[in-house]
Amino acid sequence: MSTIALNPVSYLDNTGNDPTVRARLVVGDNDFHSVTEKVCGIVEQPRPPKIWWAAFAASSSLTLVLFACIGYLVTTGVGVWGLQIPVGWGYAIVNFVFWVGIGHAGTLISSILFLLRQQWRTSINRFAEAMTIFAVVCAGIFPGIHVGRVWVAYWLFPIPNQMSMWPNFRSPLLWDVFAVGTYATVSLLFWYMGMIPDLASIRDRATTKLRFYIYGVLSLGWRSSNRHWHRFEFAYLLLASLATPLVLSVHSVVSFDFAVSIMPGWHTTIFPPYFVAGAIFSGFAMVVTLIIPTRKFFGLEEIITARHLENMAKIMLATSMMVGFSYSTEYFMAWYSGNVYEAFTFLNRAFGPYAWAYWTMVTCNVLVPQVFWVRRLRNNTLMLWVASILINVGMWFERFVIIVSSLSRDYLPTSWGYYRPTAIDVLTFAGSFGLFLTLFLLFVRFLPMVGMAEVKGVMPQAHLDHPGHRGHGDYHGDIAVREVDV
Amino acid sequence: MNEDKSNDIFIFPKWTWVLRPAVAVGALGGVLYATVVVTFGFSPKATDVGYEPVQPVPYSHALHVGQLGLDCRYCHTGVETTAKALIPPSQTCMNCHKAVRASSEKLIPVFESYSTGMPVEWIRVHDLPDYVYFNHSAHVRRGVGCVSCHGRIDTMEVVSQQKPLSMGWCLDCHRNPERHLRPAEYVFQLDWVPEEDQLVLGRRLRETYNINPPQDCYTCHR
Amino acid sequence: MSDRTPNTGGGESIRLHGYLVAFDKVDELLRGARIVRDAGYTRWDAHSPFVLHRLDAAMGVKKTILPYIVFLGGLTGAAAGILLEWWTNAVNYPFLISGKPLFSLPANIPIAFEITILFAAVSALVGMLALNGLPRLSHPLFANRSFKRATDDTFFISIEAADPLFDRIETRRLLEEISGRAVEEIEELP
Amino acid sequence: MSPMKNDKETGLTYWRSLEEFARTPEFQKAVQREFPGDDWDRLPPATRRQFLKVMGASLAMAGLTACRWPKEEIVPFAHRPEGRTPGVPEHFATAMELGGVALGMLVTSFDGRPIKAEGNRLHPDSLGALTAIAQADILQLYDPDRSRRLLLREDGQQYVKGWNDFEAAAAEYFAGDGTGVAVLAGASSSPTRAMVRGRFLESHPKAGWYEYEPISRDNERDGTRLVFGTALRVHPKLGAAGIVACFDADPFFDHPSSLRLAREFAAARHPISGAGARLYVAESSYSLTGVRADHRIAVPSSRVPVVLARVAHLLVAEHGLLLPAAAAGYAGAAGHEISEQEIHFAKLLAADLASHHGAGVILVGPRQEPAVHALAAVLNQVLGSTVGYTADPDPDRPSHIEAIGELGAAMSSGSIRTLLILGGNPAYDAPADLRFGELLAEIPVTIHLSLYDDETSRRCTWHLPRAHGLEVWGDGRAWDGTWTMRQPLIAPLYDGRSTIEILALTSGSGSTSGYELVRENLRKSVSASDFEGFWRRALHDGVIEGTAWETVNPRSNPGRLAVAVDGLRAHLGVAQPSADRPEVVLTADSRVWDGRFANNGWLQELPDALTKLTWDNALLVSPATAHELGIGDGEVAAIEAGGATIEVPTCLLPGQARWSMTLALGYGRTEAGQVGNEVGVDAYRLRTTTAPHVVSGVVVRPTGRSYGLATTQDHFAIDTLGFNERDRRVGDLVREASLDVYLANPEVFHEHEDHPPLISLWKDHEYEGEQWGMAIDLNTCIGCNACVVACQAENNIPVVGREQVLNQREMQWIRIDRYFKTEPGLRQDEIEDAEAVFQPVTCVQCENAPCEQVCPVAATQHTNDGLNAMVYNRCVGTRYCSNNCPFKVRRFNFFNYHKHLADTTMMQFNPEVTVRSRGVMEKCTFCVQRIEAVRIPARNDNRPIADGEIVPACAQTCPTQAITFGNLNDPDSQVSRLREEKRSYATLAELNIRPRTHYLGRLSNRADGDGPEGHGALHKEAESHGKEPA
Repeated sequence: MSTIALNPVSYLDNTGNDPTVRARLVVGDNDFHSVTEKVCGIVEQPRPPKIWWAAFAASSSLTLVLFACIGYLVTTGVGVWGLQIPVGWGYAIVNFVFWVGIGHAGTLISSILFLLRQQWRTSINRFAEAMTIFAVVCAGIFPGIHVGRVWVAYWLFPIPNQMSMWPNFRSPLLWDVFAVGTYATVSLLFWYMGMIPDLASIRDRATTKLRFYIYGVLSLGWRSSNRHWHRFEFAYLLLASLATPLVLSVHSVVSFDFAVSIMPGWHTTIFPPYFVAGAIFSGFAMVVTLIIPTRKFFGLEEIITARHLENMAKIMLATSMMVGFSYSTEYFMAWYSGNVYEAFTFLNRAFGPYAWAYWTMVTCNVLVPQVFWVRRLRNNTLMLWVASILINVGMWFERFVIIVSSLSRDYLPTSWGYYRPTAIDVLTFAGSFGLFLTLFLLFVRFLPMVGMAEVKGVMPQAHLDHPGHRGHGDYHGDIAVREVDV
Repeated sequence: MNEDKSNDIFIFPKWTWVLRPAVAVGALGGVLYATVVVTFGFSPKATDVGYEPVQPVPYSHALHVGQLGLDCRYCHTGVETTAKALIPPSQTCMNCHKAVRASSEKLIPVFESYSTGMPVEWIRVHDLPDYVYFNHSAHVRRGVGCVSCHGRIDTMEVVSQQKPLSMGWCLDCHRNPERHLRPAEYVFQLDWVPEEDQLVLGRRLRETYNINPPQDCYTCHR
Repeated sequence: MSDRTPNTGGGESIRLHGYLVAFDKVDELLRGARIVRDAGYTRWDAHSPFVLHRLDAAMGVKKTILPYIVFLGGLTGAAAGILLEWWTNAVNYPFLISGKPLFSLPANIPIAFEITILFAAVSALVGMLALNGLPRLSHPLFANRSFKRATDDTFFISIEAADPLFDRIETRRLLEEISGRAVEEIEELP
Repeated sequence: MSPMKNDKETGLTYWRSLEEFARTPEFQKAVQREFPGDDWDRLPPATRRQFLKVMGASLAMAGLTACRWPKEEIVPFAHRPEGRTPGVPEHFATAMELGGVALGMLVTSFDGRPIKAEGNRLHPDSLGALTAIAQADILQLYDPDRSRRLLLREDGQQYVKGWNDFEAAAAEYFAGDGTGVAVLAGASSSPTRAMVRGRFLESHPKAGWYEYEPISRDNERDGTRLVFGTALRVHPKLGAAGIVACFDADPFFDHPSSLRLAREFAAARHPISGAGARLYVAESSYSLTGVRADHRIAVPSSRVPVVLARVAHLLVAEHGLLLPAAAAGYAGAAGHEISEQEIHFAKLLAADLASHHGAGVILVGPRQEPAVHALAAVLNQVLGSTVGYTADPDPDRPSHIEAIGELGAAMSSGSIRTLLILGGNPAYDAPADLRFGELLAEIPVTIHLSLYDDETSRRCTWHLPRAHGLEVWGDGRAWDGTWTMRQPLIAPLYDGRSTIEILALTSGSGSTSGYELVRENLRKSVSASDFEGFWRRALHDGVIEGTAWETVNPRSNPGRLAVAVDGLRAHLGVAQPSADRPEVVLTADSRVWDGRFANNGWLQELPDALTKLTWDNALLVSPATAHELGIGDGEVAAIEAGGATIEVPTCLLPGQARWSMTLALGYGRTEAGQVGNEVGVDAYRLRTTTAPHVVSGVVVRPTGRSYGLATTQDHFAIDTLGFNERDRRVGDLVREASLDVYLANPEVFHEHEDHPPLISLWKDHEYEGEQWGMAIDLNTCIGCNACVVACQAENNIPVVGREQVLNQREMQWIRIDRYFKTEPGLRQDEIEDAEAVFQPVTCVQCENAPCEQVCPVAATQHTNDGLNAMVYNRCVGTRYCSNNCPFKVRRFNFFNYHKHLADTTMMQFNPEVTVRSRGVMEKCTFCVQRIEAVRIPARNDNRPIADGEIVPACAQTCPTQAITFGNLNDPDSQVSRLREEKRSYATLAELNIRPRTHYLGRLSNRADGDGPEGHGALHKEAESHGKEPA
């Protein structure tokens, strides 16, 4: 095993960068069955580990806090938040953009990396997609509750009514409703579809009637027929190619919420790419934050390998550079455009009352990821984990800076203001993490968190010339390649 | 593996094939049902039309207007000049009822009100939301008949709401007023029917009186 | 139910659904599939715990029409989106917004696009399930114990009795030959 | 009286029908419905709904058409008074008396409840406008905290009494010849009161009569006495004035006829038609007048006389002016050290006054000593200034301070057994050294007639509920003496009685009905053949023509003059304020006046013109002075003067004289009511009979504690970055040029605009028919806040309270932006003085409104007549529109601000305007209800709408008529013509939003030609701005 020879450190380490040797995507002495065992085992164990219970207790109580805050908000009025004129959008929208951003990693991994034939995605895509959906759920809450009259929020949808009124399709906010709605739906479909064969595995291993019926129904009677696989794979490819533009469009549309306005600091054309890069950045950060403990607790190091983490570190490094570039571009445009209001807004960001937020953002998003240049550091799991958390913090502040600092000082100095969040603001935000983690914990407990069928597909055993690793995996997974019979 | 654990094997019963058609039908049917409920079920046509509260005095428009031929304006004095049509003071009733039916106990509330000065508390039938500012004079003076919004009051023993009075309904008329315009002299004549085609007449009247009902929000909401 | 599983060579008494034979290795499966294909069988199938693209050729599976369904779905979505926006904002209830035209393409592209994707995506999943005849919870194969490993680590080839070329003896022989394993009879569900 | 009779008698004279309508059973029932005893908060919502259009639940349900809103009742009259049509507003002329001067107003009454006060065009002091305070008075009418019953406090017990109880008691108290009886009344110009007073003193010859007003113009009055030997009333005329010189005077705010003076001055300022008046101001703290000044210097109040004396000196020495022999001493009185700046000012002023002989006028503020007024009077005489005099209505009256002093003395001497206090609140606002509150306790019988059971009432044996000005019959006189009528708009809500009624009651003879008294007095004083007709006419007009006093031509009185000169000399002798002995100037508050309006939410939340401070008073200090005292912005400072020490938050304000601080009276009330209690700090504790206005030699210490001042604008002091940017932007937002520059080059206001042509990407919408627009003249706007209150009253704008204002959630639809223009290059804490400008900002109704396109539910969209419509009942409250509004003029209902409103307060609501519930956005609508009120009838009779027929509330009440509204598609409309003027520009036009509101540039008219600093700022701004693409 040449790769192992390269790194005598641990047989788990497949982070070699010898170009002549293809690193293995699943390490250790695994075959199809052992993969099934490892993944299904987690779902099938009669009771989850104590750590799971602890985490679940914590997160679900946080969720209750969220619902309590929402209840208070709806019954009292959005005044319970720190909002005011000029800063009409505060934590709620910041959190919304933050969560939607995080919700980008999953679909990106499962669609774009799929189209790019990145096989290493297989070990983590299920996990990431799940995270995506939960993040979008959290994101979806905020625009819903931030409106002044929640009980008429349904006016945002084109429903026939006695007023014979329709929504205003010229409003970016409405684009947002459709974009996020579509994104949530498609991600869900994508996620569920990919899960069908694995649900079938659990069904077939079921030892209790209940489990059999539940997973049986969920897997829709999948019988791994190749004729089914054929259409399944096509559907998967099509969804991937649909989700790719979608995932790029969603954060672009979110950025329109700001770019389409005329506020200095908002009204700029760089927002769509800038936001998308940021979304991928934060998404991967969140995946790393969650996957590191998870793979440890559930002993999945052989399937979710060090190399997976390293690849994600590299992606974060790349996107961090993009984000950093966007920051500097904004300043260049502010100066180059000669627009006095724009110019001031950006000076104000860096040196005004909200400078603290700005510099937190820069530090976490641009400086911290630079450590990933060093191989030893990026392969240090703890370091990676800490960095990923800092990046999450930084990305939250990015949205805070964009929204709050721009609004707080716009055209007329007489209407400048300073926004301070209230306790309710903070609790609601914390609560959304509770909801996110609760859903996530339920996921790892009850659903296959690794796409077994896909992982098996990229294992050496899946190939003709098994055993032997020479150049394996360099052609499978390729729809285009059809074997010529002899 | 399960065979180690038990020699039993789970399978789904055969009837589960119905699942497929069931899902399909459910999906389509559900969408259809929702649409129907929203469009018709929630419409004021279903909810408000026919509202017929019991009034403190069993005043019959059918009798007074239909048979005796009282003019609407005899009681509703404001209708041509102000926003409100105005409900008549008991005084107005007494103009006749001092003499007519002076002993009818149906009229006791009116007599009491007249003597004590305490008002008769009528129940509002045509009740627009408080943020809607409707102006009677603006409509009546332009040839919109009472009947267009209130129906054949002159045939009602007890007044009831005949039209949805919903925003959509208002807009219909503001968009094509010609369907409801009539010569000024027939505005208060509830049983009037045009000799010619209403649309032809309506267009002509709209032309002559230069009637372009505004559809701005501020027309009704301030 | 194990008691009711037929012993091989068992009598005409049971209604036969077809034969099932297992493989351990991918290449064995592929070889077997080609042979069955060339033998001209039509109502047969190969089962694998994960997708094996080369199996399509080996089995001679025709390319699915799913892409066209998805394309139609997308087209419908696009049309629906644009029409909805145009009819509601420019026809049914036109209102003057920021002095802008009632309908202009740029402002309406995002939503039209999203609806396109939505419709296409839904038709992809629904189309796939429909073409695959799923959901189908009960199938004769599920009654077979070893078949349960089809979602784990074992590959199978099954030939239905309904196949015109199906012959109890011949087909069994063919399968035993390509797999070197015992062939299992699958009975129809009661 | 029986309703039938009532119906027969009423009619023709609506005032009468109103008066009796108030007695009719159905009104009583209405009142019952509205005010069931003391059961204020436990009214079923339905009853409220009958009365007003309060949205509440129904709004929430508006979307769900499936719900039917609660059953509504219609309650018609049993007998509809003739001439009244329910739902049609009526207008009644009446008046409000403040500080002994009646201000005429026209009150709109809707179904028997007064809902809005506007100025009476026929009244000389109003001319159709009304001050913020007078407009807000209507809220006090409905104040649920007003006292509702008579109270008798004896030996620690408190008993609820009825009027008959008091009448019985009064008969005994006022039985004798008045020995030991004293009356303390507020100043009043009411002829009827004078009559009743006479009657009272007749029946009680030995009784003492004292009049006290905390805020008065007594110094001016005494000044005239010094010069002319007798007390006269001064009538400055600014219309014709070429030069106006104000010494610590603020004719635009604290003068009884401020509205007229402002109007006159605005006319004089007009670049074309005006006399090109030039305004000089020397004052210790920024005043409305000071902001408008062409030359302003900040001088401590106790130094102001020095400057005036120097002017006198220069006039004599350099311009050969001849003072009367006796006054010659004045010229010499100017021997005091004086700064360069002050000399420069004095020189310019002296030169101008000399060259404008007969067209100048010198005004001295009420806080200056009589001697200073005397000097001004002398100068005005010799300069032939545009000042007129009339005899004082009560020339022998001692000054208010003297009066209260005498009363105090009498009380402590124990010679008073019965004290009748008619209005006022001496326990709170009498000079501190009198300890009036304590003295009250020693008087056996003290009777207080008052709107509230306030500080004084609590220390008196009897508290009598006083009827509000809009509930009573009465009269009064304008500043110029014009006879002004007062009539009730509504029956007393809380069983109160008026001053004249109580006075009549205690005088023990004659009628005690206000109605009778007023008629009787009028009948006596005028000789009208047909009195009823005359009476009707008087009530209809609100004023009686030709009853102004004769102007007199006084001659100065040498003997007195000498005294005056010595007085001034003595006054100049006192040490000037300095670091170790700064001065504190006590002023009337721009909102609560002397404290009597402390429980008025509108006024408490009204931002002060300069500080933009609400819900508080603060110690105004210039940044530099504060820096040297080591006090920061918002830091609580301890002030020690005489015995008293008070702690009050500081507010840094440029333009404040060095070592001079200003503190407004009227705050720190303890018994004002729920709104006014414990708001701000009581400055009366520093006020003494000897130093009622300027407290010198105080000690000011920082306490280190800081306090959040609720301002509606950022404080003057902010981070340097923002500070500089704000300075840089002002010039472009509020454009200003000097008059001669403008006349030479009218394009000056547009010269520095430089942005690409404002072209839309799409075909522009064509606006046909009436297109509403507005023009606001920054040259005449004096920032008096009248429009803000007018808008609040007209549009049912809620009061949100200090906490909400602190969080920048104030709701006023109009805000008056105040900018300071500081000299470039100064550090913030070096700043002493700065120029100030005002800019009223409300929704400018952009044609390409940024707010509209971002609303997802089309709750804000454009109407065909070009209004930016905000539809409350469609709004879901995303607040996106506000974020995208470059003017930030949209207001959001973060809570249901009407939730805890008393039902009485709701009676003030304008039924033509929806009351907004929680979670919806709102903003200026150009008073669309007023547009509809004109448009619908006009369409009904197929006639076009005349120009000026529609007047929004703000424009209606603007004393200087700075706001013009009209049809832009009519080239002859006034607004179109104003927009043709070269001064006309649109703020932020470069955003291509096409505002419907344009501003007319501000003009300065400095003697030394060069424009204001702001002009320079304009250049500076414009260059950098020049690069800006739209």
